[in-house]
Amino acid sequence: MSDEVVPGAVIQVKTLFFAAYRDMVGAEELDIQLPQGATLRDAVRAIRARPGGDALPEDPALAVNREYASSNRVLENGDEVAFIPPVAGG
Amino acid sequence: MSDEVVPGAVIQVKTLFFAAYRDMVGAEELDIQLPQGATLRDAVRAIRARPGGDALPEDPALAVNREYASSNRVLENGDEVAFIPPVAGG
Amino acid sequence: MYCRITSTPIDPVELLRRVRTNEDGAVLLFTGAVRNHDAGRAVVGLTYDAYEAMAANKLEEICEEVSSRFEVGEIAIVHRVGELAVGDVSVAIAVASPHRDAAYKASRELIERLKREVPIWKRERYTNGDETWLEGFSPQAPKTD
Amino acid sequence: MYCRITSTPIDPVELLRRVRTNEDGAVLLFTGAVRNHDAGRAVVGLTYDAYEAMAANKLEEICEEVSSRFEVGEIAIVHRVGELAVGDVSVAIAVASPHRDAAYKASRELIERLKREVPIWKRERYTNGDETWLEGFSPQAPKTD
Repeated sequence: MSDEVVPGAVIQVKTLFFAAYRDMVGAEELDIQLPQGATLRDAVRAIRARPGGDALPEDPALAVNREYASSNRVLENGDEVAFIPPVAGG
Repeated sequence: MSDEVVPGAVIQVKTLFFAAYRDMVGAEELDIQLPQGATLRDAVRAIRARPGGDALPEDPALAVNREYASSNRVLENGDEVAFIPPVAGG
Repeated sequence: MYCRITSTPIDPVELLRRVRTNEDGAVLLFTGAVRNHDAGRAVVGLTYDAYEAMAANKLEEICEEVSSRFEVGEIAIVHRVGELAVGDVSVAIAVASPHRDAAYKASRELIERLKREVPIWKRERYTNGDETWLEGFSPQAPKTD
Repeated sequence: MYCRITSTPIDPVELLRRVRTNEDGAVLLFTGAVRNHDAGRAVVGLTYDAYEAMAANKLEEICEEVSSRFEVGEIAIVHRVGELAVGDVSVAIAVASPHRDAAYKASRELIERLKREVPIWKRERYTNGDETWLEGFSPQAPKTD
């Protein structure tokens, strides 16, 4: 089922922003809708099209459901997508 | 003065034994007399000539007055000579 | 294995107690603390932010990988979040091991991977009132997905 | 710099407190403890002997040399002597440093040099009542005198 693209169908994903990215986007968390079959790259484009979003890099580090993921990762409805600024723990 | 060897003159040094060497020699500390001008090597020979002393190695690690010293070190009256078994701290 | 993100002060002694067993000849404890200076500026404190759920998972993953690579016993890692003052402990890593060589190597690998992979950030607060998010490491995305 | 041979239990926390200042971003604490096994034999304890006056001097000399080679802050080393049971701390080394790399390198060098140069010995006590002095490292005499 999830492999089959239904024309016009949409998924909803939750996007999370931390540290400097949170300051740029002005939000901790945004729910966005994407066409079914959308990739992480599409999610980044959608966020960068919003006010303040263009301050984000074009190819930020990303996580899907708490695991790092590459930008060609296909998203599913309900995924948690985190925009990960360069990390600085310790 | 101390560079000049007086024929027949002797010096006294205190020798110390630790760990396995103490068990071999059967003493913690021995005062020995040596001819003036004697080296550490002479002190080792003197100790090895005693009962139990031949269990010591011919060329043990040695310290004079709490500093490691080589066996050609010339001793002076009152020196503290330590026989140092292989060390095993930590 | 004990991996935590916490908002309360870290007790390094508790970590030492957690990891040591009678099999272990060596315990190595690394603690990172907030310095009063950085890159020539006077610092009053650091504010740590984390993607907490992912950070805890990532710490466990790193601990498991390091455990499998080195002959170590128990590992404990705690990283603090929130507002820290100069001298406060931000991270503590305890590694117990039968032999010291493995403890040193594992400890070093844990802190290096933590700094490069775990989603934690810090904002430096200066004496003049300025604040800035510190530059960090871009984590590597997996090659395939 | 704090270098001691002691016959009383070592408190690692006191060492951490001694070395850390607000200049330091990292503190590394190494503790060595008595294991319950060695080379396949069940161990009940270790008895440490030392040439105490020389050992303390030698520790200070090593600390000074390590301090001058690495960018570290305070160093504290305490080694215990006497009868220790399994789990007792025999040695603790704390190194504070602005940056962690220097702390790891200095800590490792301190414990390696301690084991090779400081006049301390240990006698292992086994469950069957046997005891034996452990093999160690022959310290190098100076080349000239």
